[in-house]
Amino acid sequence: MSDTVKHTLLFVFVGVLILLEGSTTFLNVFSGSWNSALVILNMGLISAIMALGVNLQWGFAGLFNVGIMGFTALGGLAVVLVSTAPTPGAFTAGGMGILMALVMGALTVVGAVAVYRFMAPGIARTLTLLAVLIVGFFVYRALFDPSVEAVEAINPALEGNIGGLGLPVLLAWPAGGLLAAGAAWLIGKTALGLRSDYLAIATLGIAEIIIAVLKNEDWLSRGVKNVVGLPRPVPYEVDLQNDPAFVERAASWGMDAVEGSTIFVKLGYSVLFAVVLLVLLWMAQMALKSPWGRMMRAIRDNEVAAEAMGKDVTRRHLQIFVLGSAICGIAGAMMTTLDSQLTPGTYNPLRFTFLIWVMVIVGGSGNNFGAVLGGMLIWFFWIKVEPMGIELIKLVTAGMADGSWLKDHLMESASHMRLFTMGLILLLVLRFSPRGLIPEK
Amino acid sequence: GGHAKEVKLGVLLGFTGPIESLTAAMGAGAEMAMAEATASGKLLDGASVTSVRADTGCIDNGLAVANGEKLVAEGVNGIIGGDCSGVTGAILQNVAIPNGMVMISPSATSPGLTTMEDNDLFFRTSPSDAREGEVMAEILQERDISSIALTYTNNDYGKGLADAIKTSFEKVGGEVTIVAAHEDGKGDYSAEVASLASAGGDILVVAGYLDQGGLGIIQSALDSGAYDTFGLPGGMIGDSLPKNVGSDLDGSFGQIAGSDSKGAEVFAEMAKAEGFDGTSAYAPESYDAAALFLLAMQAAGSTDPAEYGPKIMEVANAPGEPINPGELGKALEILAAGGDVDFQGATGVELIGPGESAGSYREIEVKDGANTTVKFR
Amino acid sequence: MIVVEDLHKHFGGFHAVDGASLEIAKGSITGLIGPNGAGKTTLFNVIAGVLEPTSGRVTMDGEDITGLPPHELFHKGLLRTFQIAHEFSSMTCRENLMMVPGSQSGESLWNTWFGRKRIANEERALRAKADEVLEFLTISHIADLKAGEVSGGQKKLLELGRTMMVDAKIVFLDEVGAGVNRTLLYTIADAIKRLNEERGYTFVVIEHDMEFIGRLCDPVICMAEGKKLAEGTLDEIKANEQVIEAYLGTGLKNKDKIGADA
Amino acid sequence: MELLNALVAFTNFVGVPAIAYGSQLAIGALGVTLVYSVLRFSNFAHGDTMAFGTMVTILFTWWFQSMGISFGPLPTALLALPFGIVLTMGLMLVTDRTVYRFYREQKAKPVVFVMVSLGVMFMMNGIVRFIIGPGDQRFADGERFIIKARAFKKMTGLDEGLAIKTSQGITVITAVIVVALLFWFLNKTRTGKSMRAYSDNEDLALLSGINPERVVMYTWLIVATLATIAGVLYGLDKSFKPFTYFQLLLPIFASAIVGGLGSPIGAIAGGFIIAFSEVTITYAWKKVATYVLPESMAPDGLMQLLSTDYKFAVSFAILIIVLLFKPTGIFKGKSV
Amino acid sequence: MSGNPYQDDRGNKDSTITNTHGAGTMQPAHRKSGPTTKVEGDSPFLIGDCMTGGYGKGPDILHDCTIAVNPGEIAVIVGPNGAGKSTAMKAVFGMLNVRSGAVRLDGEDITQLSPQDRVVKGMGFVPQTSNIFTSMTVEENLEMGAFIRTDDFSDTMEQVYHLFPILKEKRNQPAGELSGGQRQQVAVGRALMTQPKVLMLDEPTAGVSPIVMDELFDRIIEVARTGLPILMVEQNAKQALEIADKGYVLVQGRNAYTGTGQELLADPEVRKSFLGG
Ligand SMILES: Nc1ncnc2c1ncn2[C@@H]1O[C@H](COP(=O)(O)OP(=O)(O)OP(=O)(O)O)[C@@H](O)[C@H]1O
Ligand SMILES: Nc1ncnc2c1ncn2[C@@H]1O[C@H](COP(=O)(O)OP(=O)(O)OP(=O)(O)O)[C@@H](O)[C@H]1O
Ligand SMILES: CC(C)C[C@H](N)C(=O)O
Ligand SMILES: [Mg+2]
Ligand SMILES: [Mg+2]
Repeated sequence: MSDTVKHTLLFVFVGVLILLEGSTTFLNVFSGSWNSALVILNMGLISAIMALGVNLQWGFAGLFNVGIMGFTALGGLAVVLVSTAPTPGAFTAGGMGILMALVMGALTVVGAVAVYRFMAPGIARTLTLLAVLIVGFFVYRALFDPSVEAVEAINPALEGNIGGLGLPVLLAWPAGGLLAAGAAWLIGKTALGLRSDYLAIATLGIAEIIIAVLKNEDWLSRGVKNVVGLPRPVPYEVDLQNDPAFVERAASWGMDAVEGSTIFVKLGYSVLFAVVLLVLLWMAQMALKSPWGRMMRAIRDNEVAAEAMGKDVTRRHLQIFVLGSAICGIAGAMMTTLDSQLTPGTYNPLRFTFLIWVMVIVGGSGNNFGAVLGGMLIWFFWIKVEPMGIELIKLVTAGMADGSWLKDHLMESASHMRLFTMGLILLLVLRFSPRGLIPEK
Repeated sequence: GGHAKEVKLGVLLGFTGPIESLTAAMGAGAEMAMAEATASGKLLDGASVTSVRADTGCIDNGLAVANGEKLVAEGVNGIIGGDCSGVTGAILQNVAIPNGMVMISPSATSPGLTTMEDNDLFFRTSPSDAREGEVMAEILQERDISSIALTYTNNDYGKGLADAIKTSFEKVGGEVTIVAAHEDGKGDYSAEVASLASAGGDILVVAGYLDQGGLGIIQSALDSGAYDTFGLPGGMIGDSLPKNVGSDLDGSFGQIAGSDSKGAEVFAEMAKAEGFDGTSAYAPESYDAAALFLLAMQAAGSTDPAEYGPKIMEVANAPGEPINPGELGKALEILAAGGDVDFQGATGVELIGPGESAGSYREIEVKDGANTTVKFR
Repeated sequence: MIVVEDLHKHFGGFHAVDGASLEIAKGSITGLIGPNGAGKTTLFNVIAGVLEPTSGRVTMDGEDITGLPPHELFHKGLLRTFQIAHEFSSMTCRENLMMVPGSQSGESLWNTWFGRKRIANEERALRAKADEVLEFLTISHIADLKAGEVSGGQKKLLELGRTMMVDAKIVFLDEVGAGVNRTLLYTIADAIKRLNEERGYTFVVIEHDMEFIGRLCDPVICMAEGKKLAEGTLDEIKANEQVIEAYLGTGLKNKDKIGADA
Repeated sequence: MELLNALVAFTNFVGVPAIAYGSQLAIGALGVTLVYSVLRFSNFAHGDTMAFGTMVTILFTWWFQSMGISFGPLPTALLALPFGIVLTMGLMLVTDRTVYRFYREQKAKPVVFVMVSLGVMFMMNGIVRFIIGPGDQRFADGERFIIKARAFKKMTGLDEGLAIKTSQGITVITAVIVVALLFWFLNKTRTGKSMRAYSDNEDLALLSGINPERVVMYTWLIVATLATIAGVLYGLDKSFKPFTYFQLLLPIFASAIVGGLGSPIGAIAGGFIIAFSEVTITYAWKKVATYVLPESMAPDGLMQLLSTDYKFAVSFAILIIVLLFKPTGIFKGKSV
Repeated sequence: MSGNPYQDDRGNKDSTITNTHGAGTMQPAHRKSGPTTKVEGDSPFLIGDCMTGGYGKGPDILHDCTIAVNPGEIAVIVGPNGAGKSTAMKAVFGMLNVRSGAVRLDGEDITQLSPQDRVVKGMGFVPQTSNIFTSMTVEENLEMGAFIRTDDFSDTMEQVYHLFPILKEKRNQPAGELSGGQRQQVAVGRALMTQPKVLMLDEPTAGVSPIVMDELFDRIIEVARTGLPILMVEQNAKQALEIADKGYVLVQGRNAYTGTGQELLADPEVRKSFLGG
């Protein structure tokens, strides 16, 4: 069996899984609902995009990013900032002040860096540095605190944030990419420039910091109070259900209006996501097969030699880190759009960083198609391992007396099978197919 | 007799994730109501109720929505859940509303959900935190407390509640010296307690969860001698708190949703018989949520959400025969006969406005290492 | 061509390069010798931009190049090879050569999506050039092998070949000889000579093998303790007392005793 | 007097808790650093190893308690600790046999080990929840305090109290003992030296007749011990919950890296730096200032640099700043 | 990339997660030792006899290759790069699966022994590169050399210090801070601490300056004079063959020429092809 055939079959396999999910209730593992199948498909597509971004960083450049969660969250933030309606009065009340404070903060940092660069080392420099930082910090706080208070005082139960620009939500996707790219640039600039590479811990930490900011800066996106009811790029089901033309069309497909509308809306998302995925995939493939890809491979093979051959390794690393993170940001924005809400409390490294890593490794690092496959497949398992686990435990406990302590305990614990199984899949793949399901050629 | 039907209720809670320790009892509470109704044999001519559990992860929107879809696909007639306000909003918008499915959440208390567009499909058996803030301010004032330090669990519940307490308390002239968040599940709270202690205040109000960060904060504050009296909102009321902390907690006080009903006690008894902790946070609310579904279905004579949905408010509120936990059979009978019930349940259910618990509260004081009810508000 | 003025490189309190000043003439093959730890490699690394100097100045054709990173030096025509061959092991030998030229339009992401025609043309030219270089080095037959899978000597030739893909002005060679079989080493020496004569490359060579130095280098610079100790033809150097004491030594003392007791 | 009050307030709310927390982080970081230097990868499963060890100890504690065994004023968990350690050692050895050894034989690159440890992390995460459930578990018993705040006030007549918990005392004492033992072991014993040799140069260690598998085994045994001790101390002082232990991974890594990955002293220093920075940078200095400053200058505000919401952010910011200036950590760790 | 997929780290150098410092590359052929057998008859002290084998499951690199050394002798292996010189050394030391042929030491067939057990049997090996523990002091390096010894080794240490006086001066300094030549002395000293019955050196003089090389050769001769057989690989073939009692020229894993050092030096074919004329 040639590799192409094998890899196509793998994709077909994922497709079949999703089709089964939609059409049968075999063994209680599948739900037999097209809605459910589409929900899995949609998040699968988003996961595939994230995996693509991470694969760009890891597969092509060996950059170990464990802060995927942070970039995803920034994408989500972009949706709020771009697509929600502006909060009346917020900008005049405190928005200006906040902006000024942020500029002030940035100036302080720039100033400190300048002092560090241009003064000769010694006590004088240390003191000046401290003075700049301390004065800058207090000026920043003096500007920042009252403005924030003013913004947060505006109708706190519903708003209390500076609101967004009221633009179409689709614009938020590239905006999410840009926001994530900006953050990645800052991280990359500091971490990649260090003599030893400290990208992993920097990304791990900064992702936590980003989440902390999202959770606690209420003026920005209501913090843990969440922003709900974000606009959608697709029609609302209820509107469709009330639209006679649609009801008729649904009937012609042999569905009632409710089912028809829910499926229609989800398909709408699927199409949008698939388009984004395909465009990104095409771009990644083209880049990979060009002299750019060759240069990246050379850098990966031997940084020192690549540097000596005139390749600016740090810049290229920065470039690919920013690109990969931007893709995660786009995916994050898409995910928030799909959820219609931003809930900073839901970002958790196990789910948003480590799970993506499982996808990339299982799929096949260094291969764009592998990443996409991994994203879809692992997402499917993430959702489906629980029912599988329950069935399995039912099987195991079939012989035990009802109500026995062990049986109850096992049944209750079934949902923890998910983590266990993800670990197991990862270990099995690493052991028996260390290059992933679709290896780099 | 007759044509035995099957009623399926989805239980969509965070069985894994940050509140995984609460959800076991919540699920059991809901299922107890189902078992009770089935056993009575009076529901819709002897229909039996089965529960279909699914996980929200509490914080995982993707998982929660996927599982919500799964429940709908399995043909549930209603969904008990979600638990945390964040995922609840996501399920509501992406599953319940599009599918016209009714959801009753036992525990999502964020004020934001009050105003969310819900097509009359969303109810909750817990009150919005906005109301609790007012009640707490009242209690504080009556106890001549002029300044408090305030800490909250860093989610929409904690934050919303803290905001509400702060606003209400300041309105009645009190001073809030500091408002500091704490993260659940982090374990170490020295930094928070250090700051809370430094800020000062007559008491420390802990808007958290009793076996999560809230307990950690209290423990740590007591240990270091920072505070010895605590204000305890609903998330902190439960037998496990005085049990865990010991006599040092005596004198602390608070409030929890609940009316002058003996429902909670009855429920706790029933739960004990079933082998779970009935005082665990939101377990009573879960029982009530499940019961409301079944009563509304009975009243409408249908398991179609579109038909029984409008009945929920009816069965929950007066007029009618008050119904306590354990009396579902009786209620079903009354309803079958065309009568009217006023479901009280384990929490003194009273749904107001957009379908959330009205918010009568029990004022609690810890005496001799146990929560005692002082009065009702 | 290259002038090093009072260069210092300190590691903590240790002065690896301690005020070295030297000049490298255009078109020469300069040998750099000196005891272990004399600071040769460090000097090399400072000139080639791998390390930042503590103080001092390096100029190339009058232009100050102190502290420029390696990739910028590359674009100025300063290339280096490595003591241990640094091939790109997962790429074919041809690709190893093709990746070298700077400012390929295909290295810009934008062009990979929207300038594909131009890239194709450039690639064709590059390929021809690479094949030409392989020919020159008499290793055409390994063009499509992965560079990780060819012999050590071929890797070294490949290293040299990379310098031929662009118009190098000066090439630094760090201990090409260590661990290389002498016969092969002299083949490489011939290649170096040809490059020097035919293409006018300037070479700087670090080496401990006096025979190799003798075949190739004029002048020879001897370093010790971070400074230049002596400079001249190899014969002059060999006669220098200080160099003998610090570096060359006077030969084996025990040579005759071997086998006597066995 | 006022100064004394300020000092006591500071010690009580910052000093004592930070020292205890710092010791717990330090022992955790020692485990991470040991795996990093001897087995050469960052062990993402360390937090879950701690959880496993603590879980076993808790189960034994419960069993002892149910049999009426107690340890006088000290927590019963200390009696159960050896059992926890032994079982965790067993788990580590089984994991090593079934998982890691294969990759060692393949001479796999450290990054591959990191990925593998990710898989182990997921699995252990599941196993611990499977056995003890996801909930909060308290298992501290015995006398809770060495000094109580109220008693201290009465004793000294100061306005401020000082409280020291038994668990804090035990933590610090255990930490000192563990660290001293570890240093003695690594620097003075033959096995310890062979571990250092292996970590320095694997091939040469082999050529010196050192059995690599034995070194690896000892490493896992020590790591299991350290992880269990750190986990139990943390659990005694606070409480046990699987998710908390997973999250501990972050401050523990931060500690190990700030101090210098691969350096045992660094791990200890790092633990204290992270603990103290978390507490002090977000500390509200109001109380201390009120005592120290004359009344007229008493502060209105909280005098807080950053709100406590950012305490985790603070430790990472410090981490990044330290790395900017000292790329290999405070005590030169084993990095390029 | 090529070869073992487990060894693909995609160029990652992030030192917060990986530590390549001191990672080994050697793959011992036997993890557990098999039996040894006494061999009858006359045989050199150490001999790798007709060895054929390669790395892992890869192709054979050695083909019927024989190398041997007797007490008091210095045997030198030379040959082009990639000929299999280091591989032959590793095969003798059990770092490589010998598919046919045998290794015998002191009248005992040790083909099935693990490298650790060969150390116990009295074989000392100094690899070509990274042959000291850089983070440990000179003295600790020597102690590690005596790791397998259970007796008191302070005498041996004195002897080593006597042989390499500079090491005594620097005994408490981390070996990583020494100069290249000094490091080689530590390496040889470390091997001597085992009190080996035979010493194997892989290119001990690669990259060292002429003066240090002379000194090292001097020391090696001194050691050999004590009766210790020495087997070494050298690229500085001319100097090495001058002091060698026995020389082997390996080409593509096969013995191409064998003879005394002087014979090989005199052979024009050898000079031309392998010694650079
Ligand atoms: N990164 C470093 N940190 C500390 N010391 C260093 C570093 N790099 C080199 N040195 C020291 O600087 C001195 C000069 O080293 P260098 O490598 O330049 O010597 P060399 O002349 O190339 O010697 P050799 O002929 O052995 O290669 C040595 O003593 C070495 O130990
Ligand atoms: N670990 C290994 N795995 C697979 N092949 C190897 C390994 N090490 C060496 N080889 C191959 O074995 C052959 C002989 O290598 P070896 O190192 O023995 O050569 P050598 O004679 O010592 O050369 P040099 O003089 O360059 O050190 C080479 O083709 C090499 O590519
Ligand atoms: C179960 C609780 C964590 C739910 C909480 N009251 C909320 O609204 O999020
Ligand atoms: Mg050098
Ligand atoms: Mg070799």
